Amino acid sequence: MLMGPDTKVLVQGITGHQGEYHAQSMLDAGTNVVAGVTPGRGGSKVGGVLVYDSVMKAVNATGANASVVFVPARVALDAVLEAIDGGLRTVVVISEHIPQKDALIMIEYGRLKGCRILGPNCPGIASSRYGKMGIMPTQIFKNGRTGIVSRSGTLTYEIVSALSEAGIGQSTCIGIGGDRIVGTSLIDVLEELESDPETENVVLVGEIGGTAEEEAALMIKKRMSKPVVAYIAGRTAPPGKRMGHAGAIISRGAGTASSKIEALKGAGVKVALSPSGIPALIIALITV
Amino acid sequence: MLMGPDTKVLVQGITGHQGEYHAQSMLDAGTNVVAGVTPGRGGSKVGGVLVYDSVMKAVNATGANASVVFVPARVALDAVLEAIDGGLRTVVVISEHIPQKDALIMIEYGRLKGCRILGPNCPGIASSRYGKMGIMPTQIFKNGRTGIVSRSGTLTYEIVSALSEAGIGQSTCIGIGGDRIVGTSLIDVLEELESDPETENVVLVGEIGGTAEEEAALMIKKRMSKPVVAYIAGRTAPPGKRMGHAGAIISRGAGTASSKIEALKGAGVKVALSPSGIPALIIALITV
Amino acid sequence: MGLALMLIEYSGKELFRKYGIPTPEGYIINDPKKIGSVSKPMMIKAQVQAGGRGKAGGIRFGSTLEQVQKAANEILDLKISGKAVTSVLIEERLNVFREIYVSMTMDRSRRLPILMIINQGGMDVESAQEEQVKTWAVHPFVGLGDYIVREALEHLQLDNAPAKQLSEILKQQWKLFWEMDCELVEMNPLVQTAEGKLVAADAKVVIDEDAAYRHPELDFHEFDRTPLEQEAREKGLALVELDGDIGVLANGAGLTMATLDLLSSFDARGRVFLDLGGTDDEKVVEQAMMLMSKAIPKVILVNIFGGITKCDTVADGILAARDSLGIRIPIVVRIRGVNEEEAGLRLKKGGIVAFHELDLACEKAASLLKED
Amino acid sequence: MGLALMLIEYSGKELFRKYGIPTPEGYIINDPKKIGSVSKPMMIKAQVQAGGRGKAGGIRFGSTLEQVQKAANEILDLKISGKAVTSVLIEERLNVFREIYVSMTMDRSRRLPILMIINQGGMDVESAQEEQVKTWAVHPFVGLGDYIVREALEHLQLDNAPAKQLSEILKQQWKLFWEMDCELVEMNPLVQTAEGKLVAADAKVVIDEDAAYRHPELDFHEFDRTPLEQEAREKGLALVELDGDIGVLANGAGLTMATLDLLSSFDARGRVFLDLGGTDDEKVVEQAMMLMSKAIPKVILVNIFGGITKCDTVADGILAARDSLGIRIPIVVRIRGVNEEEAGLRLKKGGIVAFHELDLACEKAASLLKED
Repeated sequence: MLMGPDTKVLVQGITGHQGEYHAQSMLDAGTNVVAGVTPGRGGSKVGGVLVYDSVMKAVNATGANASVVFVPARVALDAVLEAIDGGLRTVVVISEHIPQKDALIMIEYGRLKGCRILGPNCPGIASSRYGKMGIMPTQIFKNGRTGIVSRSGTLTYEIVSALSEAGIGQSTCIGIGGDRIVGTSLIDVLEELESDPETENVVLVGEIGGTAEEEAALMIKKRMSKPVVAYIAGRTAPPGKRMGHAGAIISRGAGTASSKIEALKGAGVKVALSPSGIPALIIALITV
Repeated sequence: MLMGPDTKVLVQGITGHQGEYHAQSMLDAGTNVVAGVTPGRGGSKVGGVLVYDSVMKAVNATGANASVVFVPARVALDAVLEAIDGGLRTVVVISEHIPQKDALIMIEYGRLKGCRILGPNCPGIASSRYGKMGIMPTQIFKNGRTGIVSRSGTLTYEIVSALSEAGIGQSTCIGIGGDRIVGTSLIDVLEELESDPETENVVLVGEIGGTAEEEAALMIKKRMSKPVVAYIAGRTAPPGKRMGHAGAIISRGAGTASSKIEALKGAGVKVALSPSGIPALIIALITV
Repeated sequence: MGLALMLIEYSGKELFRKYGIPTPEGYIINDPKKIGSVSKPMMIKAQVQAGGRGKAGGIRFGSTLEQVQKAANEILDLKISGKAVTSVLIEERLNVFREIYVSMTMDRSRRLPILMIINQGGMDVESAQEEQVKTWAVHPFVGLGDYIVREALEHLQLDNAPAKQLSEILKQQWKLFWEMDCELVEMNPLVQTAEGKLVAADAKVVIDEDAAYRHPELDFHEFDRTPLEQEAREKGLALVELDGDIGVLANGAGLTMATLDLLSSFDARGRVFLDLGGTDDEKVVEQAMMLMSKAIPKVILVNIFGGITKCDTVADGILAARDSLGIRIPIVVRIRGVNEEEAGLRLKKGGIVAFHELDLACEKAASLLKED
Repeated sequence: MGLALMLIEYSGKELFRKYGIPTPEGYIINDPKKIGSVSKPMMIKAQVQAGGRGKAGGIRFGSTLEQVQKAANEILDLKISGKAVTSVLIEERLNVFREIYVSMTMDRSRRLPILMIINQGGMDVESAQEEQVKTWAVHPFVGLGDYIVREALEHLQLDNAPAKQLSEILKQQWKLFWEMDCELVEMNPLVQTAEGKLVAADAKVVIDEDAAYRHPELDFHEFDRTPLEQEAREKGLALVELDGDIGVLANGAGLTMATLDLLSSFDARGRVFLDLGGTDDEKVVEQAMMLMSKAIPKVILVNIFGGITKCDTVADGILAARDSLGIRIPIVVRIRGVNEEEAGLRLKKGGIVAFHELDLACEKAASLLKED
């Protein structure tokens, strides 16, 4: 998975409001946060974490191999390139409003250098064993064996809460981000969950726009042995309107919820009609 | 290795003088040449090989997965990008005088897309089992278990001939090219030869310029279990003069033959003082 | 959030000219009196960011000054997709020999820009056969390769002169697309004139709004948004007007959509999609409520899953907005997450019962509508 | 073959100015009478492509017209590394506060352009401590990142104003390097003046010769080559003049070097390195022999391993050249490969014994030298 026992996390933009808050929250969740980076703020401390002026210095001092990026959109490309050139293997980009061109450059450069980009504009990863990289609220999670992959933020928390309340714990929860161009796709995460020994079954949370869910359905049909259930948001969204972020738009009849739901059903995926319907589908899997 | 039983070779620039001659020679050597590409010449034939207008058409029709490029330097970048985007896994670039910038772009784009570039300005590969991709003269080779990696062309043929005459056959012979920026390094080839079951021992043919031999020596010391012998050309070359191609230059005391020879000896490599000294070193290995 | 800015046709054509892509000669007016002399057949085209311009009568022809003025006058009286036409493009009418479709767009599945060429342009594009459509991914690290141009030319089977012109147009289109942070550059149609020249008869350019700050020279004054949507946008909130009755305020696009979907199970439809985003500022909540009230929904449904957003902050914001704006319509609140108990207490004190279950909150909102 | 073209300092500085990199004000002259009025301290610098210019007296100072003219006259009389100085750069002398070394070069091991900054410039660069030297790989797919600029600035600990200037200089240097197909862009020193400005006091720009066709505007008239080397280059052959006695003509750079190395085992040294390359044209062989004869070696050693190059073609070329040029010195030929028997027969008919073994041929050539 994207987080493991050797993951040493660096927080880029740790001295900002968001960075500081979530660095603390990651520490509280048991994450191995080893350093922060803010140019010009080297030597200071945030929640006990030492801040460095550059990724290179932080890596040299701590052996960090992953990063969570909270810097403003206009400097996000530079921060991610610095992380990639610093030799990090995983970079979780929380920052939103990053130009698509910048997103594309960071993703492809990461690919060239063997660095996985999650996001941009994503809530990150929460792992039952290794803490979290990102902004997911720790308190809603419960240890267990259901993996979650999602294009959405709060909608995912809604579903995680419902699962936890129903007594269904989670192994790993990964939000890939709502932007149209993201570094890690639904399929990428499904592949990881399929091979993750901690995960027994999977919840896929999708929404209108694009064809990622349709592609995921194909992959599930072909290569997933673990059962998958799903929820798709936006059944009632009108065509041509962007529902809040770049990804969520129905255009020329493509990207509709019904197309996605059909494709998933065709791949044997049970689809819930409301977030609160997910736990029952998982329970049905377990009791079969 | 770079050639295998599934290698299906495409010849880009097959209708040129060089392309035509060497396509025939590759066929004669038993290479699985499946198609040629020359824009605007689709439908014609060269030595029984059908010519296509584009790599995509050739790949669709024949399943080609490797290419040998003979096109002029000014269009070589485009030809190699076409090959990479066409999904080929190995591209051997024979063309010389390719601008360094173009070489860098094709190599890095190949890396991004999972396509290995050999060259530019290289003689290619000759395999005892699968024929050849490039311009090495077939008649000098003899089947056997010595692998050869070289930065040079004719010098390599000289050494191969000496080996064959001494009864020492070859498994695979790879010329990485004499330019300063090449897609496949000595180390890359050594790694391949180390893991190649057909290869028992290795001849490294180096020359002045750069530090590729010194880096190879480090790799040999650390990771090679098979014995390596070497010859380094340019012991008497004056500093500051480029001896024929971009790579062969001694500058600021770096890149000298003695530095390379010392490094190789330090890694346990026997170094011959003339090309004709190589067979004796191999025989000594075998009879030890 | 990656919204998009569409340039009006005239601005798109200005960009085309800047990049050396040929367009018909023309000029823009907002007053038909400013139309110059007419010596050849002209097109008169409504400059609005809305689809269906042709069907709505927004594109006309004229060969005399009188005809052109009359057409311009009529177009300036039109509303297209609810939008008043305020300007008109007057340009030479091309002598069309052949129409081609050419576009460059950002493809989310392949995560790369895609060049699309259809061997048939104009209104007929939708009916194009599969073999008429060809696409190529263009990797920004290497740009639009010559080999792609060659394949495009072969697909179109153009004569020598226009072939040369097309290869230049494709290279420049790519440059424009990449340098200007475009999501779409479309020429539909790219016309081959009877004289053998290629000219972009229409220009559709969509810019990535997140990159708009890099292009202050572009004129973004028109958006494909309603005034309220535009106002929300300027306040940093994502609002979409819908044609139902319930105003939905939630945090996160997915959760907001899910709430609207759930309402439909109870036969209720949304009036407003309003994404509060991740904030913990009471003022932002109040501002959202203010925008909400402007949409005049029959019921307001607030659905908050608190994380970054604290539930008590939202509660305070709702109450403050209700009181300051004098909102009389029912407000249904469903609130979960950080500080939810405190939020529940405050809302209760303010006379609003907070739900814990989303399904119940939706049901309540829908039932209030029926009472209405 | 990827040779390199070094621009003279003045041309390099012209490029710098074009890219917005500050240089001292100056002009180039070939006649001291053309020196304008002198109102401040000036530098007078020989414009030659050769190292050791300073030590050879090619860089002087002057504060009056007389001093400057005198210095220019003296420099124009110099030969530096065997090359006559034909032009001189006259430029303002900087008020040096601090010197820095900045270069961008193509690194063959890392296969990427490398930015190098040394916290100490000028003549002292060679003695720089390891911690004064910092390098960064710059990937052309993403360019010179801001983070690299930040690290560079931290390394140099510049004040605010020059720091801002340096970041601009680094960005522009990268642009120049990449756009102009450079192998090297070096500023040694980059001077921080007493007034706090950064100025490139020297400019060394080396262009990849294989890419020179893309830059016809550059003035490449001077090379770091002897006239004979230049003549060979223009004929498409790689020739290097050496200080020994035997002219070596072989095919392939590696084989030619190996032949020269082997000669040294017999205490003989090369006069000429001449790489025939891969050709099967008798005329090219003749041309190579013509160049060889111009170098006036005492013995000619031809070593051909025929593949693309056919042995009989080479034999014919050697004999034709010998006869037409009237070459009297001994020619030793070692020939192997395609059509080697036929070649041996023809050479024998022409009075030349062809060797099969390279070692024997080298021994023979060396022994002929001793007889001489």
